Amino acid sequence: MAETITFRDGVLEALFEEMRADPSVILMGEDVGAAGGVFQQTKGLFEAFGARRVIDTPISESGAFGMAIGAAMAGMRPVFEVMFGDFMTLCMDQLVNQAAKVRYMSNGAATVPLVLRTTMGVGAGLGPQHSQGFHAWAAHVPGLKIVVPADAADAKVLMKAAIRDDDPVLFFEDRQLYAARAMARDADETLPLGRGRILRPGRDVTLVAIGRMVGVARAAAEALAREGIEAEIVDPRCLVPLDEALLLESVRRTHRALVMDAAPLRYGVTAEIAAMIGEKAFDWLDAPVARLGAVDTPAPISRSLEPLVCPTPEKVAAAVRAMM
Amino acid sequence: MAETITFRDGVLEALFEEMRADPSVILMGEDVGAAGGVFQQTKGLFEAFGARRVIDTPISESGAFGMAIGAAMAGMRPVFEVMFGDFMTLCMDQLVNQAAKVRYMSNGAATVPLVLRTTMGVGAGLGPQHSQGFHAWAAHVPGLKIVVPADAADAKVLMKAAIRDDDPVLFFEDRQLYAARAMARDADETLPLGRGRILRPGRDVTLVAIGRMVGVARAAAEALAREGIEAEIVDPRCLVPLDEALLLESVRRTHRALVMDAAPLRYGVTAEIAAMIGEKAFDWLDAPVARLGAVDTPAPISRSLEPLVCPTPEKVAAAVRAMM
Amino acid sequence: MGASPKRAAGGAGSKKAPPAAQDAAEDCLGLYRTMVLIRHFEESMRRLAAAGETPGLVHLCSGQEATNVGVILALREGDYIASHHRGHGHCIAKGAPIDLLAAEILGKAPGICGGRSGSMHVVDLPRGNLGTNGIVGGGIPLAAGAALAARARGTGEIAVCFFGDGALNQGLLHECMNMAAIWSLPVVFVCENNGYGEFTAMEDVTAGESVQARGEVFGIPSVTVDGMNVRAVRAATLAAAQRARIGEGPSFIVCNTWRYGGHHAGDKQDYKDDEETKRWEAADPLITFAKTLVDEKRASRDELAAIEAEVVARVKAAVAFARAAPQPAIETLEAHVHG
Amino acid sequence: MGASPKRAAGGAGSKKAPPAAQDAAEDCLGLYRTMVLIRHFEESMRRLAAAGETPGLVHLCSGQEATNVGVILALREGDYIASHHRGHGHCIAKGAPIDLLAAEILGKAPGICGGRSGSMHVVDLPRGNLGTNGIVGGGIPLAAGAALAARARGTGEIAVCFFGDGALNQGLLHECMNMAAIWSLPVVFVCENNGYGEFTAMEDVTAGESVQARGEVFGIPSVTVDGMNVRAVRAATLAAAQRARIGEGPSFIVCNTWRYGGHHAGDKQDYKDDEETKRWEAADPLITFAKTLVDEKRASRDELAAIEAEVVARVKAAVAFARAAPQPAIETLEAHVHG
Ligand SMILES: Cc1ncc(C[n+]2csc(CCOP(=O)(O)OP(=O)(O)O)c2C)c(N)n1
Ligand SMILES: Cc1ncc(C[n+]2csc(CCOP(=O)(O)OP(=O)(O)O)c2C)c(N)n1
Ligand SMILES: [Mg+2]
Ligand SMILES: [Mg+2]
Repeated sequence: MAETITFRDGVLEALFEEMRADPSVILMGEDVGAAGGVFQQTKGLFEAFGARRVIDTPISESGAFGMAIGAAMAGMRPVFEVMFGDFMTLCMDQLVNQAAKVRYMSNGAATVPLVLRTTMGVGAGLGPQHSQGFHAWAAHVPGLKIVVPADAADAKVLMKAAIRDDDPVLFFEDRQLYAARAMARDADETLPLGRGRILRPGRDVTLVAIGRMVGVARAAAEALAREGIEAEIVDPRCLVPLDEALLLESVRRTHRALVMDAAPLRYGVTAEIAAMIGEKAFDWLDAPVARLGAVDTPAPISRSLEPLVCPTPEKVAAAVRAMM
Repeated sequence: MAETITFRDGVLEALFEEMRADPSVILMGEDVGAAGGVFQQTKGLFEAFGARRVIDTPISESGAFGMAIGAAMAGMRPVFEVMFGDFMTLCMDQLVNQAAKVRYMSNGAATVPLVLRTTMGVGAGLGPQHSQGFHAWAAHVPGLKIVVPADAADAKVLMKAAIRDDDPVLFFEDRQLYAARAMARDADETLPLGRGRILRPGRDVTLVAIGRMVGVARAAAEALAREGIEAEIVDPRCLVPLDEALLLESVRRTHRALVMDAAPLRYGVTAEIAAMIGEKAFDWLDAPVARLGAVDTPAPISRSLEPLVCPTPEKVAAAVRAMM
Repeated sequence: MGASPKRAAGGAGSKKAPPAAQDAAEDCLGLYRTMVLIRHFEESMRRLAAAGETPGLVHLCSGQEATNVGVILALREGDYIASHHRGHGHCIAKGAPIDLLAAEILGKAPGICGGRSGSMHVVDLPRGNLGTNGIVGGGIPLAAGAALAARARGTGEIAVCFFGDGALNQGLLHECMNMAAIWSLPVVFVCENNGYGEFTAMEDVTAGESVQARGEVFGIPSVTVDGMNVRAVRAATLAAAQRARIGEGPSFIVCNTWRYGGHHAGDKQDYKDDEETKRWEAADPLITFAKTLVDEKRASRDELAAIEAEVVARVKAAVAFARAAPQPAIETLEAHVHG
Repeated sequence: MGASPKRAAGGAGSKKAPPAAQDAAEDCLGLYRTMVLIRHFEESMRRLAAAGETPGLVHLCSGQEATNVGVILALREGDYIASHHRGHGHCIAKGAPIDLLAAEILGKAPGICGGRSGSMHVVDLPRGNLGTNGIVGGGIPLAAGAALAARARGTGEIAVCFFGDGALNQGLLHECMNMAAIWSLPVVFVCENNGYGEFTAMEDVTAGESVQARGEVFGIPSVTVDGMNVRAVRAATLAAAQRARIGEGPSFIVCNTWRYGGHHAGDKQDYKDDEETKRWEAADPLITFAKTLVDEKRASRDELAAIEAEVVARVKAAVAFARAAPQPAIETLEAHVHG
């Protein structure tokens, strides 16, 4: 019987394997070295690969990320860690005006094979400046690829794929998933970016979920099943490239769709997916494409308020019932 | 007969009037002072109000914008200019983690009454790093208000409203509109943020357009009218707050909607508006909500490619015909 | 680790430190009381954090009381401060009621920010506090901007920003120092240099021979003081504040100090060296100042003990208040996003 | 305006400049030829811009040829450079074929980047050019990162980043200097200080007495040279490159120079003072180096004139090629966004 690993370890194993296989893979970030990462997410890498490949940066997100881009242009494959997704705001210029555009600007002659890895997620009382995920921003920028893994096995395979990809890939890790376990996959299993998966088949409604929302969708689907409603769960895994074909195929069977995300709803990623489904599966829809996201507020720390921020299984189930 | 003014002068008149009326209004930016702005958009302000109120900053977008926020918290009403929207990437941390959240974090006790004014727009051969508009990003951040004016008269009234507003307002100016003229409005006319307008009534399809897209929609509507298709043009003016009621009212009459924007389509603002209409006007729709945006690439400079980037009247008309 | 040219060992400031003699207006028992208050408050928070009662991350400033108090008690009412993630001491010194501060840290309704913001995001504008901050360096431009506003109004206030040694490497600091210098803004930059940013030693990530030079390069009068000595900190701040008020522009004060409890409540601090820890603990700002007060016959041991007892009681009451306080009402979730 | 302590007037470098004597490996006619080539190329571009043939904004480097050439001709093949918005001279010195560069600036299909990127975004990686850049300061971390990569590979290349005086106030520069210093990266920071950022005088927005000190504060060996003197620039670069190659880390070179044509092609330059302009024009890097070559009997006036004539012909041909070249095919619009 295969053993299970945590999400945290899934990513870490991917790093170990890719760093062993390819000397051009390096890791940069704050306290990723001897300290092993503030979430223990880089434990052992420093001991295994040394200070030249596992680089503790100063608190200089903008400059350090810009250097990762330069290193990528010059032949490295850096994995750059932004401790909290909220601090990605400090890297946007380098990300958008350099990393995303180098391939295009050079007419294909230069590439930026790097991974920007960051954490996100409301739910640990961390509050307004330590809970955000900006996958919606990144997905809007031509030239970037966006991965939001939902479990340990996927985290590992997708991180490997991201490292091997020749384009800048953003890899969003929900901290609430770090300790969650899943069956490990084979060390040499790979998966191209842009391929989604159906996690639970169902005939009545398609639940489109990424990252942590996959677990929420599962719980909702179980509750709905007890009422005779069979929800199909589709995890696109990547926001760019988006597996439109899989999503549309599902919705054309179920005739209903609910798209969910853990970041604020307004102008977030559910909008693109819902609009796409609404446009391309219009004739198959028996109900409007519904969306659920976080409330459009900063994240409060208080224990009475924080649990109200993100979609819950109850809210998902209620939204589905309202569509039937 | 009222005289016409250019878009550029509309904003400038608003600045003159508000700076005269309220000594706490200050202007900060690069070369906004004696040089009068690189687009001549701040001409005369320095002479009228002096170096203490019209402040030439170093090329330090991040720090200078952060200072504007601090000044706003301490009682000023700064208008902060980011020369090209592409450089807003340098202000995102201050914008998102400070400006947008201060009111919430202080439980309403502190406010950040500032305007971040920036330019955008493909079309002058400026290329990948001088053509972008990040209104989609800003609209996704709770706590910010987003204005995209479409003509000179609106530019003036909306800039005045933005300056008087107690929240951080982002004001996106399409450089392609700077020289366009419209009838001036009365000096004391005001308009609350969040109120859209119907620019052309029509029974067959609703064209949702902001900023420069309004002109594109008009040209398309004229062409379509010659074929007997009457398009209604709705300009929401603000993306946040969004005049949902007006949009829905229109679509429920026309039964068709096309949403357009001049920024890259994917995960852009058309997605939210289309998804919202798809959800809330579902039963009234005779066709899928269509969207048009810029191609999902960086903006090329070449004269053969650049005109292909953004929606044109021809593309809009073709998309409408396909919906009928 | 150990002594380094960039950071004076054992709490001693560099030779450039101003003399730490008592000034006329000094309320020495007030200084002492505020430091003791911060220490007891922080140690209560440490216990609450260990008990799982504080949502999120809590960064405590025990050991840094002299920098908090020495700077802020040299300011006037109406002056601004901008703090950072290790900011409870700043809030208290700037006048935040400790019961409401404790309630905020616990995420309770009567908290200074309604219990929604917590330790890292206490915005207390009525007391001139632009906020603790979850973004390293985030408060720096806020203070510089408030200084710009104060100067524009001509009402004479000044602003102080606090930041750790970790923020020395944020480009934002350099941008703000440059602007403060060219515009002669009434702002004081205060680096609370405790030798570490999270688990990384300052020396490992910070180039150059001197921290103070990071201000001097912009022509900003810069000084390094013993951050364990409240009088030294206060004297440097008074001089800087005076320059700011008369239009002579910004100053930079580097306070060498030490965070007893590590990065966040619960940090095991394996990365620290025991010898170094002992040296710094011997320079404890409360113990050394108490000794000075007794030596100078400004207070007896009994009087100081009485102050401490009063403080302990206040902190106890504040914690009890905060623990008993209700959670924010769920209707407030979306309040105050916009006006 | 006029002379300032921050920026040597009339093109003279500070006393710290290394001696500008000729070094053994110097190919003095190569230096001259490349400078003349840049000048004629730029003046052609100015005419094309005035005629409306260049899409977007074009920033010309006439007057700055000695910094472009003095630095880049001191490098080895395989070394990296990162340039900025005023970067044609860097591209040419690094070996870009001028016909393809002209085609790129005109947005034509055979351009170095397929004609889609233009003057501000010429990425020419096969020649080690990480690109001109539309973002002030944007190239700085790219060069520092390329230096990190070169060191990791152990293949001995170094990297140079060019930036203007305007970029001195971008926090990014300070962050990168700090990291280059702590990691001893083989990178050379080169400030082309032409006294203005757009229409704003450097002194008005840049604090501190010395530009060079902005590197020194990080412990980086820093020097100020006469940026109108190609040999002085070359000598400083050779010294810096040597340090970088033997693992001694980064250097900072401040080149005082002058942009003849103002900010962008078409700038009327009302903000400049005529006296100052005259002083700088008298220090023209081409004229002064030509005189040196003749004085030292390395070339006759006629030989130099022949070089110039050959260059003029090459530029003319390149411009003709670029003007005649086709526009990019519309099918290429969405090519190379992703791999
Ligand atoms: C922009 C940003 N980057 C990283 C972090 C994570 N972080 C929080 S505190 C800290 C260390 C700060 O060190 P220092 O400034 O020395 O303050 P100290 O904790 O020592 O008081 C880091 C890296 C953050 N909050 N913000
Ligand atoms: C981040 C950013 N801010 C502003 C600009 C607009 N801009 C382009 S060039 C320039 C002046 C740059 O001055 P300097 O660095 O001295 O270079 P110079 O033009 O003098 O060669 C400015 C402000 C920009 N391109 N990027
Ligand atoms: Mg520290
Ligand atoms: Mg310049």
